[in-house]
Amino acid sequence: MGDDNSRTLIITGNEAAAIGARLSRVQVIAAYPITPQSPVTENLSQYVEKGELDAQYVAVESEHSALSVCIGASSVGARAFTATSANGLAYMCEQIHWAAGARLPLVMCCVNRAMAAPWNVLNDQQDSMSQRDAGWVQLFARDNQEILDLVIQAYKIAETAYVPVMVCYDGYILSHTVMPVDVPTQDDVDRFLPSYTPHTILNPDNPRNLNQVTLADPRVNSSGVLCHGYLEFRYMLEEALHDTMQIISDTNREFTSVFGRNRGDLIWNYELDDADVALLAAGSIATQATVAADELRTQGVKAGVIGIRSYRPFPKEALMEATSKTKLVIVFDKSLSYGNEGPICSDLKSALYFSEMRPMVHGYVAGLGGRDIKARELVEATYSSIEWLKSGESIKTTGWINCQI
Amino acid sequence: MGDDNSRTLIITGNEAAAIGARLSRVQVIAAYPITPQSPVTENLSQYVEKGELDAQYVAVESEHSALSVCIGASSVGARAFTATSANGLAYMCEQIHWAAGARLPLVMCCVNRAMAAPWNVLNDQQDSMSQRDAGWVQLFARDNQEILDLVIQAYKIAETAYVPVMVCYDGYILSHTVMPVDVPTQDDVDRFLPSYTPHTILNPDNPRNLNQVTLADPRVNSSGVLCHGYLEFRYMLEEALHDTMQIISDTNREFTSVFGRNRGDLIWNYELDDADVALLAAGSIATQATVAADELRTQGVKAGVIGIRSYRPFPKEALMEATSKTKLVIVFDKSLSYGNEGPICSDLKSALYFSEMRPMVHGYVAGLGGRDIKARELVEATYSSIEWLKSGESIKTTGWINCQI
Amino acid sequence: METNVLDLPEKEYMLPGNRACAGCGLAIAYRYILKALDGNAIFAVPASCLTVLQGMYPSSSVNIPCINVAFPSTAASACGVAAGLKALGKKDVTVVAFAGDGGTYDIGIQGLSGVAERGTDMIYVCYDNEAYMNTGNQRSGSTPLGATTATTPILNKQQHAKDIPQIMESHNVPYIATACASYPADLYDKVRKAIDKKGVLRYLHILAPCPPGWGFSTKDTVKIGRLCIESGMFALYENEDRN
Amino acid sequence: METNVLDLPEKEYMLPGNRACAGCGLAIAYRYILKALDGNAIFAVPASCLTVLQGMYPSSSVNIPCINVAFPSTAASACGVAAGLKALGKKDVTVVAFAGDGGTYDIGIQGLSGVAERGTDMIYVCYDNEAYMNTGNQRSGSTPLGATTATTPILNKQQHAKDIPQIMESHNVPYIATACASYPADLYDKVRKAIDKKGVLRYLHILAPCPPGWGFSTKDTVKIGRLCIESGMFALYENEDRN
Amino acid sequence: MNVNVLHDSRICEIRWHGRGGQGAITSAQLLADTAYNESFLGVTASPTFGAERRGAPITASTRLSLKPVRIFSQIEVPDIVIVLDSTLLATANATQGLKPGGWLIVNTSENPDQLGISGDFSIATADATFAAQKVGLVVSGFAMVNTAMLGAFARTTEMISLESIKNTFMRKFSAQAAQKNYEAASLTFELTHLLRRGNGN
Amino acid sequence: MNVNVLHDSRICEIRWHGRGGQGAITSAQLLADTAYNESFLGVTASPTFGAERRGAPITASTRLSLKPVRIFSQIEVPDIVIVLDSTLLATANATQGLKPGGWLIVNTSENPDQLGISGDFSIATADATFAAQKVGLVVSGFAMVNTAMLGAFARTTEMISLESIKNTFMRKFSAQAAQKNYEAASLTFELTHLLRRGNGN
Amino acid sequence: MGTRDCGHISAMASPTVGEAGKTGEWRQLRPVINHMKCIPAKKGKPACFMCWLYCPEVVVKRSIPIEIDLTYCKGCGICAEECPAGAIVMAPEHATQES
Amino acid sequence: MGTRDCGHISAMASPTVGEAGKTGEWRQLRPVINHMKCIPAKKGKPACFMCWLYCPEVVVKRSIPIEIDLTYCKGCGICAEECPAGAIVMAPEHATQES
Ligand SMILES: Cc1ncc(C[n+]2csc(CCOP(=O)(O)OP(=O)(O)O)c2C)c(N)n1
Ligand SMILES: Cc1ncc(C[n+]2csc(CCOP(=O)(O)OP(=O)(O)O)c2C)c(N)n1
Ligand code: SF4
Ligand code: SF4
Ligand code: SF4
Ligand code: SF4
Ligand code: SF4
Ligand code: SF4
Ligand SMILES: [Mg+2]
Ligand SMILES: [Mg+2]
Repeated sequence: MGDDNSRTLIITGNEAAAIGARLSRVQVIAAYPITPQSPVTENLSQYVEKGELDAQYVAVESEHSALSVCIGASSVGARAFTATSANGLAYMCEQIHWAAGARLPLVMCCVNRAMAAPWNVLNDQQDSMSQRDAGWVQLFARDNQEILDLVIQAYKIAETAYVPVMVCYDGYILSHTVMPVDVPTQDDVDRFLPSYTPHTILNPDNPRNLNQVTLADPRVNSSGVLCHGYLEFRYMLEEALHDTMQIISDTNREFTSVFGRNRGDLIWNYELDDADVALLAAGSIATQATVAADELRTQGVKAGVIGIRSYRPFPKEALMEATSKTKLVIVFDKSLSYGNEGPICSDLKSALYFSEMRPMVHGYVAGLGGRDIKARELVEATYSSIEWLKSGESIKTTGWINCQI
Repeated sequence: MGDDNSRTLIITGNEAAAIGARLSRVQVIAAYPITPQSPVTENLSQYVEKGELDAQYVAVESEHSALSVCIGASSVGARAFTATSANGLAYMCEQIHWAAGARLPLVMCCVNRAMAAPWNVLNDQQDSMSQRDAGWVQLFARDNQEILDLVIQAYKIAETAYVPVMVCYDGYILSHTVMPVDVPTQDDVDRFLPSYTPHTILNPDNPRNLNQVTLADPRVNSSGVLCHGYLEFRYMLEEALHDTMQIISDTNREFTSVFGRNRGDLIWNYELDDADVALLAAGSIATQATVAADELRTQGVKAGVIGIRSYRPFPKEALMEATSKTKLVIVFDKSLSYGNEGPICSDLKSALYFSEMRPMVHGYVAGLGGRDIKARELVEATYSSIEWLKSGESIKTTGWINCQI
Repeated sequence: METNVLDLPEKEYMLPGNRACAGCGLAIAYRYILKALDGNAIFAVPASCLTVLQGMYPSSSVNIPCINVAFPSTAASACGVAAGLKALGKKDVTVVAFAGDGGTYDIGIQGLSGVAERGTDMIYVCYDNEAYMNTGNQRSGSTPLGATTATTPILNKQQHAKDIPQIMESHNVPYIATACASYPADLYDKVRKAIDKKGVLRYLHILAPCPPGWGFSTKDTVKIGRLCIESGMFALYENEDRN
Repeated sequence: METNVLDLPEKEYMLPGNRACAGCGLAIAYRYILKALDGNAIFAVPASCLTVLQGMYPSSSVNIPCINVAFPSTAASACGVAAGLKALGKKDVTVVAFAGDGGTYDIGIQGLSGVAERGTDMIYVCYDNEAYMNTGNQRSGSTPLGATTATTPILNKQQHAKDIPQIMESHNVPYIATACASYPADLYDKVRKAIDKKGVLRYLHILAPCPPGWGFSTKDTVKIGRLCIESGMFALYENEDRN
Repeated sequence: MNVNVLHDSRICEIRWHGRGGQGAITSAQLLADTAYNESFLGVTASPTFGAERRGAPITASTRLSLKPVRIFSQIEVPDIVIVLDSTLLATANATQGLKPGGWLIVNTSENPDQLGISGDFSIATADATFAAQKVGLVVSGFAMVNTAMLGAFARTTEMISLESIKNTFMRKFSAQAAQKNYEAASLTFELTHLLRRGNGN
Repeated sequence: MNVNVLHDSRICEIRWHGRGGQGAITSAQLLADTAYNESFLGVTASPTFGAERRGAPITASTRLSLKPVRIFSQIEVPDIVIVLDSTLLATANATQGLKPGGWLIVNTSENPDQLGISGDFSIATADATFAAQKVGLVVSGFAMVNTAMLGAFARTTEMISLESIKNTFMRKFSAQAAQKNYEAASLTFELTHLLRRGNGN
Repeated sequence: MGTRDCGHISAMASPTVGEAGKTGEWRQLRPVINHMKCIPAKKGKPACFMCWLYCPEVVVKRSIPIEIDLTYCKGCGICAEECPAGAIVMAPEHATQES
Repeated sequence: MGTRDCGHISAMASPTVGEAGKTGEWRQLRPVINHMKCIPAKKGKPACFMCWLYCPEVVVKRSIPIEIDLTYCKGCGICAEECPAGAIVMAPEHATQES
């Protein structure tokens, strides 16, 4: 596979992710197979063995180790990549927190899959959603083009803010579905993405001890400078996450200027300008929602779509703005914070709590464990929510799409 | 240690937890040491070795295995217990999801500690908060008495709803602080807590295969009955979590009748009836907030406290009711969903989104990594929020208590 | 003396019409292990080809009680079953952990090492098809030097396989036996012996040739296994009564 | 020939005024390991007494680059360091994973077994104080039969310790050596040898007597270590040049 | 041809039936690739999850549209059903949901009317097995018919040309394999028998 | 005695200074236990985190109140500071924050005025080391003074009685150990010298 | 009438023959027994049964004569391969296949 | 003036003597050298240095005469115990202690 011209390939999401990593010139790859992520690692090992990618491929013995290898590699200044799904992501959990706290600009693809038990290898987003607190940027791809683009952008974002970035995409629905993807040239990518400069390098010439025990209170160093306590580090992590909102926008602008493609910023909109009803979701279901919106419009309902590209940082202001003219926002969550509600729905309501034109918000859980979601079902759900809105009842509990219980 | 009379002991939170487990006649204990949880496991191993507790104590080689052992034991009908903190909890993450999906009524104590990196063994609640989505009931103890009570109640709740329960309490602040705890008699506990009846037992006489791969769609069994798809199991898990709201109330009522102690239900209140301002938090900081409320009242501010006892299920209605007369709710989170806001604050705003008398809500992050929190700081934070309320500005970003950056 | 084919019990616990590939070596081995246990066992099975063989809810292709467990948790989950049974005073059931090579050599070795140290009363069976077959033939710690897999596609595997039975020996596991799907009676006898050695950990390692993974015709499964033994690629042995 | 005490290098990389207990065996051992590495190493250290010895932010008690890593991740994190250095073309630095017995025998064995299989170019050092000391002396896989610990308080430990050096031997690790804090020159020489055997995994196992954990007077650390060797409780050996 | 539309974006939905090992997924993808190069801007192809054991029935799908495809759900009402192995006609309920006026394309040596399949759709048959065997596309004794069936698709729907199929093969396979596969597809093209029924055009 | 109140709940806050291995945490807890049985309904005691290596300076705290204690934060302005090892007076800044009118209780053979400590607080001294040695509370050559200092606390504050201390020891220790520890405490009680200063009562 | 009727709260499966369907349909080659060559049939007493021993699908009956349940036999061909008497041959399942 | 001045975004520590403070204060027994008995001092040339070799605190200087940095010496007593010449004794640090 030469890389001389930008060209459109008909490829799966997993191939798009692997190509994205290759074009980003990742230097260390550590991954462990799991359905539906496995083809990512297979593709990458192939690139490395073929000599198409000059990287260390470490075939680790678990996902915990996969992320650990990336942590070690990034700490000495190498650009590191991993990918996983579901139980693999959960098995990494300790290291997910670690990577963020250590401020390492790793990129990981999470090929979204349902969490066990029971076993189910199909798509939902419970896996990455359940890791949303840890201090990673979480980006969701709506199609395979966006997977490739986001992997490349992720390194830029990560290495600017020194926070790890998770690129999430729907298992099977995107990971195993081929569709046209414009693959940029290596030259263009190199132009867009400079090489990685770590904030601290482990280096015998200037010995540093990283991630040491940090006390409750700030402490003076040997030169008399007052250094952070644990809380201040955490404040800085939050500050960095907050800053990534701007960085994500800037990165997208730069990406557009180099590659001529603008797929939206923290969020993307479809037919939203005059919409009374906004369908809001992350990932491939948001793409499907555009079809539902089209259908609703032919039926006289002014519907639009808001797609979440950045779930963390959660784009509160952008969402406030985007929903300011809508009467009703319908949120489709492919996951659930059990004992509460869908995480996107919950975060949205929290974000809009002080909004002047507070739209009604109704959440649905959809597609858990690969349950197929039809555009028509999104249309039906919209009507049902509109009914509720008309009924004047104030509270409506989470709806479930196509639950056959 | 005989167990003949209820008596008050001056004990640490860890001892209270261990005694709670012993009184609950746990049958299998598997735990792995981690600061500040270690004394729980040490106490329990001692009870077992002394013959005070007839249980299998399994000294596992990791937390993942600790929860795995509990999962195995519970699946054959034994009452199982574990405890951990911070990185240990994160290392269990896969099995946290598993236990909930398998509907196993385990009880785990999470002795709340800050997540690494950097290392810090002190208290905050990032560990359990970051596992809030997985389908466990999460109860927070405000003092050592409540730790003991909640462990016993947890088994009742768990075994009624067939969901696992996590009893969370603040590391060091409670785990290592002695205070008076009324220790009930074994007889009373036996009266309150019947032995465990599993929903399915692994048994050669009636071979069943548990947690198998479950498909996206419902499927007919060999007798022609349509059985759940993955989504329906998840719906039932959510239903069960929802039902635990009632079960927690009922359990508390029963507990009160047996032990004569009523420490509140899903939430507890302090001086709330006429309060304009409610301070809301979970765990020991909520106890401290009562002192702040007293102080505020002496200064003419009608303040009260809402303590979260059940964080999952999140008691939306109870909170709507409790905040219905307050003008301002100030939330103190000891954790953060990085890139968004404090989880309790966020969940609260979402819950009150449709509330008629929507109070203003302001969130603070406090106490990360053991940063000491004074009642006076809670008072100051309250004044600062009141200022904001008066200023008429609509949005205020999360405040940080005693950040010295 | 090896049990004669005519004396092997009739009763089957593995059911026809399951999801294993045609010619699956694991299926042959599993069939005889189940015969040897004669229903009086509880299994813990992690993600693997066996998960698939055993079928999808609400139907199971095996007539034994089984708990499917998380991939890294086989030994510990089975240990929990054993502890639970002990706590409940149920003494006669054999607990069997049953994992693939990936679930044993790699992501499962920590738990296995743990039960080996604690001396948990159970049988741990590793069926070895020398790669992660369930996820599509990626390299595992058991994949032999030079083998082509989905993650060693061109240069082939650069390292030797771990020798897990030997590693178990270093753990002083009191009964270790290797077996192969091509020798069902030998396998049957070793399982019977393992059942009898109650109270300690017993480790069984079973070579399970895999037609799609290894790239041979389905008809040759038994022959390939036999060649592995006869050529010395894989050794059948027992290691017992260590301290 | 063992390096003479007069020839041991002067330069110290461990700094005085650190947080180790008085009389800490680990401290003695660490001091000589650092001398042998002479600053040209990158360490990965999990939660353990060494974490404490090395101090708290913003100050460090050692003059070497070190990354503190999650407790179960020592070997893999170090492997990442090695992979990163290789990717960046930095060839002369020695990567050292350095964990306690708990972080090696128990929660760290999976990662260790992984690097052993992959043959990662690094030195893995396990310092063995025979329990989880940092968390208060709970039993580990290294705690010997009969030892009293915080989690085996009355009946004492019922199982034998794992033999990790032997387990490493079963992994065909090309260089394995055992050492003891009471024999600094021997330890120094073994580290030097390990440094020279670049390109493969080298495993060093160091007995590190611990006064508070084992319950002996701080002055007796060296003596206790010596008695362990002289009595045959612990054997000093090297195992090298295996295939 | 027929398309299934939610409204303005006409999408042609194709369901493939085959057996594990027959390459249905590959064909579904090759069709998408070929169509893209025939200026179908919107193409997708995906497998349907199931136990993909050799010999076990599986399905795959391809969507073709002049605009980008924004639908990822499973195909309920296919415009076209392609059956690689005629035994699946009976056992896999291959014609389920097939749109009135749609096409059923079957690899068989029989003529469409010999199949005895009733329904409001047209039928095409082609002996791809013969074609594959003829050009030597045989793996361990079994004819690999999946690529050949692209010829039948081309002939039946006229949505793609043999030329495009050839180009796709040349991009994806070695020169020699491309040639063989092209020969099989083009022979199958020739061997295709069409039986128009219902409102199929 | 003096108490630090936020308002209605009077809390007596006590900070202990000792060295790792001296048992300051145990004493802090024993004091809480004893006070509870003297009808202080609110008692807490906790260690302060730090490297608790033998010999390293550590602190612990006890809170005593007639109502349940609802404050868990670190003590900033102690009513009473108890120092188990007089070397800590200089190095550990033991009197930091000590409330005007509060008490500093030190294990030393010197009299309060010999310590040369100025400040708006009273000072009590007691030779607990002597007492502990006298009754044989010696572990590997070092006197265990922590329990003995409870006697000095009792004598100084009169908040707890020697009798209650004895009861606590009997609940917590073997009969023999209880007796020994009680003897040390009661001897220390006798040996306590008080120097009242500031507004201490 | 929904799935709740199954009464399960967690995935709890029961033993079922043909969980994967009639796996005989997967077959491309069918075992055909020549009872004239089969040892136990010839001897008229239990013997050999290598086909029974090695069948991964549990579809051979250890009877005289032996029987194969073609509903589930996946046609792997092991029985034919391992038969010491050559009493089983694998025949193409469908006319369209080469043998 | 807050902690941001340290310029760190993650916990990154630098080598510092006395990270745990003046650990000499932990001491209960103090090593006292009798240079008259000390081998290198007596021989007037480098020798022995067992005290240097075994000191866990890196506070003994391999010089003639040897020196101990009491600011950090924790008083473990290993040097005294291992000294082949009995040249070091451990003396109580504080008058109140038994020896
Ligand atoms: C934590 C985790 N990581 C990865 C997986 C994905 N996974 C499931 S089965 C499997 C391979 C199993 O290999 P092996 O144990 O050798 O059994 P086989 O499939 O070869 O029979 C993998 C990697 C998982 N389920 N959980
Ligand atoms: C996942 C996880 N579990 C538990 C711990 C708690 N922990 C920290 S250090 C330690 C003990 C270390 O023992 P060992 O490796 O033997 O080193 P030692 O402290 O004895 O020197 C434990 C259990 C942790 N940090 N992370
Ligand atoms: S892949 Fe191999 S081991 Fe797995 S079911 Fe198929 S034949 Fe058996
Ligand atoms: S506990 Fe033992 S190993 Fe740890 S620092 Fe102290 S002496 Fe050293
Ligand atoms: S193996 Fe052949 S000879 Fe033996 S019983 Fe079977 S068919 Fe008959
Ligand atoms: S072909 Fe295979 S499945 Fe069929 S009977 Fe023979 S051995 Fe059994
Ligand atoms: S060990 Fe003793 S004799 Fe040797 S150098 Fe030290 S003090 Fe002198
Ligand atoms: S007493 Fe211990 S720390 Fe001090 S010099 Fe001697 S060996 Fe070193
Ligand atoms: Mg395998
Ligand atoms: Mg240890």
